[in-house]
Amino acid sequence: MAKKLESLDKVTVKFAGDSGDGVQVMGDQFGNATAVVGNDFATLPDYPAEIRAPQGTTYGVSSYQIQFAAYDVYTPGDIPDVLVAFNPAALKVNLTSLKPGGTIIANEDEFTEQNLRKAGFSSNPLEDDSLGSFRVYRVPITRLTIESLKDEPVGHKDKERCRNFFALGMMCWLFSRPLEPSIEFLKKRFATKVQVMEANTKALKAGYNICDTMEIFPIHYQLPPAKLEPGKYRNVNGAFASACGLVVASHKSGLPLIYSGYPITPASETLEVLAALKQYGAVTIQSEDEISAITMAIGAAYSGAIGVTGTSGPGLALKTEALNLAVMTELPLIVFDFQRSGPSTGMPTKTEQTDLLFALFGRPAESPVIILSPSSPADCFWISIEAVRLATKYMTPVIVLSEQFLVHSSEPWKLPDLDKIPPIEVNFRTDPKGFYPYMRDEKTLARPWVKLGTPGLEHTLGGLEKSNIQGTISYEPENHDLMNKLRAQKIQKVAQDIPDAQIMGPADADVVVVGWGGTYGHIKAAIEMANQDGMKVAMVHLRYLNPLQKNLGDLLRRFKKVLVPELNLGQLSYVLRAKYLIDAIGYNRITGRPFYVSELLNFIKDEYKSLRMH
Amino acid sequence: MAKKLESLDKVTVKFAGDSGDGVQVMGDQFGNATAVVGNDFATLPDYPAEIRAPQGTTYGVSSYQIQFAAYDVYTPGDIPDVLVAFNPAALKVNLTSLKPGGTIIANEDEFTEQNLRKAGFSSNPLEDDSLGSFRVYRVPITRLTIESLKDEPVGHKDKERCRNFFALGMMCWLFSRPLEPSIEFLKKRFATKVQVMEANTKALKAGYNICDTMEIFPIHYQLPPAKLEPGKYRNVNGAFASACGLVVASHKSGLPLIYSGYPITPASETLEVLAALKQYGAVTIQSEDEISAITMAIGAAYSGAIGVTGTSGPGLALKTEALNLAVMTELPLIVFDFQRSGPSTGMPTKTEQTDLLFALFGRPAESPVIILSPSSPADCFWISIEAVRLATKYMTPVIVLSEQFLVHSSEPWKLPDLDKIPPIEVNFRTDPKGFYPYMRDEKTLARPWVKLGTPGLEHTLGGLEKSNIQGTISYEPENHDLMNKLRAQKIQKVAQDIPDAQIMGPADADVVVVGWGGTYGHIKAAIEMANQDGMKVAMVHLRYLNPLQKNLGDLLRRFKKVLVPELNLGQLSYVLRAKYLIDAIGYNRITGRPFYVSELLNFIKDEYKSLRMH
Amino acid sequence: MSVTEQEGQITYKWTDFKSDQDVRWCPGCEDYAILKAFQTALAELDIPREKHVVVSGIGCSSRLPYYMSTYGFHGIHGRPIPIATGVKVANPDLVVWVITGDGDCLSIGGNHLIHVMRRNVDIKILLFDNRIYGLTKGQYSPTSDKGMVNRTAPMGTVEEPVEPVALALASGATFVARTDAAYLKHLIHLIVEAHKHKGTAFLHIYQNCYVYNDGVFDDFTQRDVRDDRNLVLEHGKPLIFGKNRDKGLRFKDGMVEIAEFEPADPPEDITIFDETNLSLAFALSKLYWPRFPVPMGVIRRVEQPSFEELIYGQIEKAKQKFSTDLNKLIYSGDVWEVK
Amino acid sequence: MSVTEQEGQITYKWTDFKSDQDVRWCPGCEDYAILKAFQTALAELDIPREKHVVVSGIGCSSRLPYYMSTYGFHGIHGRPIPIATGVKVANPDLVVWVITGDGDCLSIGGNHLIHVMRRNVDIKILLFDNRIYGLTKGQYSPTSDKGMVNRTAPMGTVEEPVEPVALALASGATFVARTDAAYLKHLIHLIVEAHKHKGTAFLHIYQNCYVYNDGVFDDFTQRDVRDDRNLVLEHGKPLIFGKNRDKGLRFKDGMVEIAEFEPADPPEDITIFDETNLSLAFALSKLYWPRFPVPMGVIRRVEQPSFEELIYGQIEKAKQKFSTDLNKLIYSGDVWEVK
Ligand SMILES: Cc1ncc(C[n+]2csc(CCOP(=O)(O)OP(=O)(O)O)c2C)c(N)n1
Ligand SMILES: Cc1ncc(C[n+]2csc(CCOP(=O)(O)OP(=O)(O)O)c2C)c(N)n1
Ligand code: SF4
Ligand code: SF4
Ligand SMILES: [Mg+2]
Ligand SMILES: [Mg+2]
Repeated sequence: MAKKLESLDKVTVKFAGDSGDGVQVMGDQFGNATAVVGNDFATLPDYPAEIRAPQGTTYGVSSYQIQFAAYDVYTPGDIPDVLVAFNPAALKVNLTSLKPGGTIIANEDEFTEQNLRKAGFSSNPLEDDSLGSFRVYRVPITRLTIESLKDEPVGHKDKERCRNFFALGMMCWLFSRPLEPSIEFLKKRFATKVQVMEANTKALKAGYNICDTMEIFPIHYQLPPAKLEPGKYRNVNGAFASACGLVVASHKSGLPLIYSGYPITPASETLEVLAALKQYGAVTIQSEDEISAITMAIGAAYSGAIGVTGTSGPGLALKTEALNLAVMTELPLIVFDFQRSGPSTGMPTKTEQTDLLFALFGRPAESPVIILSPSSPADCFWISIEAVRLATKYMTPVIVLSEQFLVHSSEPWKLPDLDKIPPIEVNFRTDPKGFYPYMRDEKTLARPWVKLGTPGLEHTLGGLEKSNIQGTISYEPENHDLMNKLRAQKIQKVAQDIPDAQIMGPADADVVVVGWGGTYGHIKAAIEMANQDGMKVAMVHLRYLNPLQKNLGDLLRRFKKVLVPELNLGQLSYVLRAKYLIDAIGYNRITGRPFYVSELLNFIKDEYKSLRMH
Repeated sequence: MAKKLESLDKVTVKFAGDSGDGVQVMGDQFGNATAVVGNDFATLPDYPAEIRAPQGTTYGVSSYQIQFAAYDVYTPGDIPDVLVAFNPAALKVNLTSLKPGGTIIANEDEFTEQNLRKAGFSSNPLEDDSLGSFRVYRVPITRLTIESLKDEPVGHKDKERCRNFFALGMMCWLFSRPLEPSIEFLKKRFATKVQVMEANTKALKAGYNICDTMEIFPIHYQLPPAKLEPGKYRNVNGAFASACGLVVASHKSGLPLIYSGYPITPASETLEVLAALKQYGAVTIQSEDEISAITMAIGAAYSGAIGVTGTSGPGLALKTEALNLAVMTELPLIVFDFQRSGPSTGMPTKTEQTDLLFALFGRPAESPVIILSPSSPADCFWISIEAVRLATKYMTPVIVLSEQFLVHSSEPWKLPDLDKIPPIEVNFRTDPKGFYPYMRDEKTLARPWVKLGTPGLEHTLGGLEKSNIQGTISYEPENHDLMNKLRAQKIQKVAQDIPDAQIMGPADADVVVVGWGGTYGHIKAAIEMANQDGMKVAMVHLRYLNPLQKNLGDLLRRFKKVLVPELNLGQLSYVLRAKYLIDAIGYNRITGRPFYVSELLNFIKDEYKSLRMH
Repeated sequence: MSVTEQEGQITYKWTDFKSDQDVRWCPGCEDYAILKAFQTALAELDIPREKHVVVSGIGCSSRLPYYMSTYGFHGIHGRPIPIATGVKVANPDLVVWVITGDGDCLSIGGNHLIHVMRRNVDIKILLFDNRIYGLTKGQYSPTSDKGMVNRTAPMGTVEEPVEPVALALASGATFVARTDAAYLKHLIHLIVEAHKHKGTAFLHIYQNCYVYNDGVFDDFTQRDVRDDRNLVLEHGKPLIFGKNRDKGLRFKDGMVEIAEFEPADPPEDITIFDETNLSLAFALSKLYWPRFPVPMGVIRRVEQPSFEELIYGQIEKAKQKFSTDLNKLIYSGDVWEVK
Repeated sequence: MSVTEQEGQITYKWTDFKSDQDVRWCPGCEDYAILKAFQTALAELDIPREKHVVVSGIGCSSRLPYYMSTYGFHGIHGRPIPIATGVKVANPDLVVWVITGDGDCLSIGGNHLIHVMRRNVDIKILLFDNRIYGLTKGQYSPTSDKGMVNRTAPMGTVEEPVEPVALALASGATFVARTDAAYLKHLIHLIVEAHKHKGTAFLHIYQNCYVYNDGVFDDFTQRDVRDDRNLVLEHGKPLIFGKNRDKGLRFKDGMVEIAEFEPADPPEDITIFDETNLSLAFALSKLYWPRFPVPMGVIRRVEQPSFEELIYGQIEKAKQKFSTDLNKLIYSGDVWEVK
């Protein structure tokens, strides 16, 4: 029976179930299939806070959201058009954030009385009228999976576990995605467990075929390929991209890479990725705490290596004192802050952007550092490289403000030609003649870097104030004033070395939206929609947060209104106000999840309207 | 022979010598004698950075500066009119900061070839022409002291050690101060060493008498008493005043006081003062580090006591993470930051005001706290009490930003009537009915405080985000947004509970100078001089730094120019700019020493002039 | 809650120490067993519920306070010991417990362990040692075996594990004991003993992490082997072990050897266990399976004044010696009058 | 500087390790003696000056790097050990020294001591133990005697001191030694021995603070009594001491007793010292004057691979096992092409 095939241009799908349901693998594979048909996409996995919550509970729900389209996609989507719910709990937690009129595909086998109770339903939503506004497809996924595998030589449990691939097959049919990438994946994943591999493959195909044969869905969809730049692509999340960038920077600079970290969510991933890249010479140390992590990195930097440490809020708090040591000794040091919900332990698995002012001012005394922030998962790669370039050139700590959202979220990444990435030039001082540890490069104000072991350049660094040039301990009043000012100027000089801020959007816009970090995609999507709606709204997104780009003030003053949406209570706003005396207007929400594009659009609309009214 | 007696109205005197010369005792005693004649005064001891530097070296010089006058005195004086130099090194380090035409009294016995060399003089300044512009009195202080004690039954070394009291006697003669307070002091100090006491007393009198008899000074001075408010006074420094305020707050609130600290200059003093006040029930703990210090204080606060910790820059850095725990658990906690020169170890014995932005923003995530700052040594007492009042009323951490300068500097303190200090009312929750740990007081938004051990109120606090009211762990997006906003609002509410900001100076001024912390005296002196010079300049000094006083924005907007002198690179300026979009103009110097009144006056003059020119 | 007051006595059941929060550890986690043992021990202690304060750090184990109906404080990673110290010093009437993990207590928090031991603050520390970081999903901890493969050491850890008992002993511990979470009765007994001790009590509990380190203690704690592979310590008794009590330990010149003998007839030179013998305790702490049986029970117990006792003792002394008049405080310097 | 190159050999004098900075400790401070010993030992080692890196924390003692002509790093309070670890791991060719004080190493920095021991990073730690905080002017330290009156404990400290050697041993130290700053030759010898050891070496040095804790070690280090009150350890030799070598120690069941005997005729059961015997080392570390003589010399020495050796070993192995082509790294996921 031939099914109706419709064209769509953009869909958000969410897979949700118990941690044991395998939704993360399913999501990844759906992403791969999506890539192959040439749609653009972005994904957002969401893990439960508990390690392994009891089965069927709402707090044990794991999910994977993906938005894909026939054109550029900037975010994993606000709320799903299609929800695949493996159990009642998965339905429960997602019901309030599902598109009105959206589609629900529910594994009805799991809607048992016990599971319904665990999820807090008093009656079966698949049977009462409560889902009235949605298109609901009840599918006995578990039973169908087992049925389809009745001849396979694997146990019942193993058969049951194939239900995610069965569901994946269904979704591939529904959105016209090929099965091959997933079949390939299964071959690799279960190379040594052939029977499991075959069972999963069979389930996958069965899921696909059953839709083709049976009346499960009256319709299926097809999305034309997006017009992506030609090239090779892979799906990448921020954790991997950050680590990769560091390894590449290490090779581009010829410097050893020493990354020391203490596990903390969501920073651990980057440490773990790097720990598995030993073949590239990356040294990772799991230290006893965050203080030792950063001081080890400082020792490495003094030695002449790239010293890196990564952490999240509570851990960054502990690095505060040592960061000042790096400021005082003017050593290159990279500190990753994978921001998460706080203060204190807060909501450790959730995202927010609340550490900007902490990165700027979170150290006693006057202690300027460079601050960078990636805009997307793939940008994490580039920011890592830029961090190493600036740290070593200016002999200063660099804080990279990443986010929980960027760590886990993924997007297609056009793979760069590594040979085209310029080398990072590091000129260690080797000549003893006229050497002083605090003599400064005229252009950068950087002091010389010495690889320990170099004869004739023996010197002692430390946290006490040093005389400029000579670098001996100094309590001289004017020297301290000078050094404070030099340290500040040095960081300001970086503004000469980075590209100017760019306006995206209409040149004649009255309103500009300024953002930073992982909200890039959300703001960009909102801006595009606003302009499609007839508003003239421009956008400036900052990857350099300290120093700010040198043209930024002038650029922002051109607009009648400066809007600053942030996942905090107004931190970039505060900075822009103080620096430029611009009455920046914030949109500030801290919910632990990324913005909805729709709420940003509403914000922009409201502010745009009030502007027109004047 | 009768000597010429002249009237003066204001003098700055500095005693300087080796650590072993006893200049600190001498300074203290001169202060006491000054108090007795009714002059107002302020003092500033300055200790060498080294514990016990080799004798005669410039970096081993210890000094004590005192300004006294026939009217109100706000600072220890910019640069001395009179320098008492016990050795060449003391002369050397003070030469560049001595009033032109000023007076030098030098102990010529110490100007030996060896000492001159150690101090870096190539020839004896007392004999060459290099001191031409000063009035130099060469006095063989050591020899005269020993001579005057030739009949005393103490050893030669002990006799030599009396030279500070001999010199004190001379200074008392020179400025017409009585010897009695010092004689009383010696009686107490050497109660068990009668011979030493008598020798010192004799030296003191001899120093006085010799000036009366011999032609040492052609003239002596008298300063009429200042018109101080009637009452009982004592000389007090910030360390003692802070500790005292805490003890009084403990009694006024009926709460136990637990102060835990890890030694660090210049915070150690307050811990040490309190450690010796056990009779008032003060518990002090020297913890293993700053993290344990603050977490012990948090434990004490949870238990139902006043939990206090005190530190300086590097130590505050280490408390960052735990401070957020106190923010999250909404517990009253007092954190003293005795600011010192940084970043990192910096110049640990020197002063600056560089931790304001750190106090405001020095924690990951949105983490608002109350910030107070004392304006003078005696004000430290009142700020301690206010900190306890606000912390317990609003259930929040309070950071007190003190300064190295305030810790050691002293001024006459009009002793308060303790009975008139209002009680600090603390209402522990005792009623289990309807109790929830995060229910909030309508007016203050504070949650209830429970003394542990109270039956029926058992609950668990912690750093994870809590549901408002119930206080159970919550990952609910809207709750987190709400809690962030409630925590911020709670601190803002304090603005309703504190006095409005006051303008000091002419009501019709065009220019206002805004300051905070220990620069109060310097700014006040500069403002008075500016107004005497015909400028119309007003002053606002902030003791409340977060929240700012509610009328502050309106108040500042009245002026054409807002000047903000700070011992940092513009931190309060930054805040005022961001909050009020006021183009605050900073005067920013970080030299490790307090402002000179003269440099502030110049700054005000320049800015005033440029205002008039427009 | 079912509290019966009988002649001034409160009688609790273990369920009276349960809170209304859902317990959220992984199914199969041994933290459940320790929670139950703890609640049972508290019921045995017969101390009013509101007097108990349970302080923890961060980790799976550190979630425990939420599951208790007592006062509780879920602190920050590594700091439950100083928090508990603050609670106890501010109010010595309270009974203060610390719940901590091998990462919490020995990695980031290791220093506080040293210092609380030498202070001897009267708090009771329950270390849940699963030799792994549970909450952060499977990185190695300071007690993980060298060579263990895990998320941050894909080619195996390169660090020697630290022995918590040895560390506590070296730091001056006055009470140290060890057991396994599976030994419910022994665990309850030791919790009660820990409480009886005046001063810091340190209880090292082997705890199986079902998800990230399953079975790590099985070799010596499984029901069928434990008698042969554990050495249960008893003060004043010879160091004898084995299902048939046919093996013993001899210590000399710092060396230890196993003696085998006829069940009824231990040789005389088997070392007699003495709770107050520090060197012996240290030597015992370093015995591991398979070379040696793993010692369980009270490893050290000595009396010493507690920190808060000494602090308040000084305060009392000061009150007797000096005036407690507040005016004396502010008038303590040289005072003059302006009229 | 006077370096003579002879057949590829550099010959230094101790003065070649002096920097041009004025030494600013108090006159009378024993830090001077240790500095001199250190410079002398370095001259003995005959390693190019630029290979030495001296890392310190904060404290009087920690000023030492400024007085050396080698590379130096004056860190922050309590953290010299991880800084040194970073230096060494980044460049294993360097010879890395740590200079630290009793506050720096045992109070704020105690945790790093534990962890460096179990890692066995090839760095050499010189602990200047003056049982006081010198730099901050006289507060008590973790090694201060209980009851000592000082600035933060005007009625005496209430904490038991911690024994650095015991702590290092409990943490897995592979080399531990002790001496007094006044024993110049012994100190130089031990610094050289520390350097020879591959792995973390911990050298506990009693150091007199002339200003705030003068004479605290005099009872057992004064010239006239030291032979009777020190126990100088020698591997493989019996534990004999006394000016007349007429006293010895016997260890059994964790207890120790002093045996007195005729000088020439020690009883057979005097314990033989063995550098590799951990329990014996621990027992020795807890001996104090006046009950016992104070052990001096190498207390423990065992061989074990160092941290950086194992790390780079894994890296080498990975390089052999996996492709080192950078493109393989970024192409490691599922790659597709858009045309
Ligand atoms: C300052 C800080 N660093 C790191 C973390 C992340 N973290 C939370 S728990 C934990 C370790 C948990 O291991 P353990 O203490 O052994 O407890 P378990 O989960 O095994 O019971 C870590 C590293 C944190 N919360 N705070
Ligand atoms: C984070 C931090 N806390 C506290 C201090 C203050 N401080 C400097 S040195 C020191 C202790 C010094 O004692 P020790 O380590 O024994 O060295 P010593 O001076 O006795 O050689 C302290 C507490 C500091 N510099 N940094
Ligand atoms: S991860 Fe391990 S320790 Fe944590 S709850 Fe699960 S089984 Fe227990
Ligand atoms: S204070 Fe003590 S340790 Fe410090 S330099 Fe002086 S004598 Fe030496
Ligand atoms: Mg664990
Ligand atoms: Mg010391």
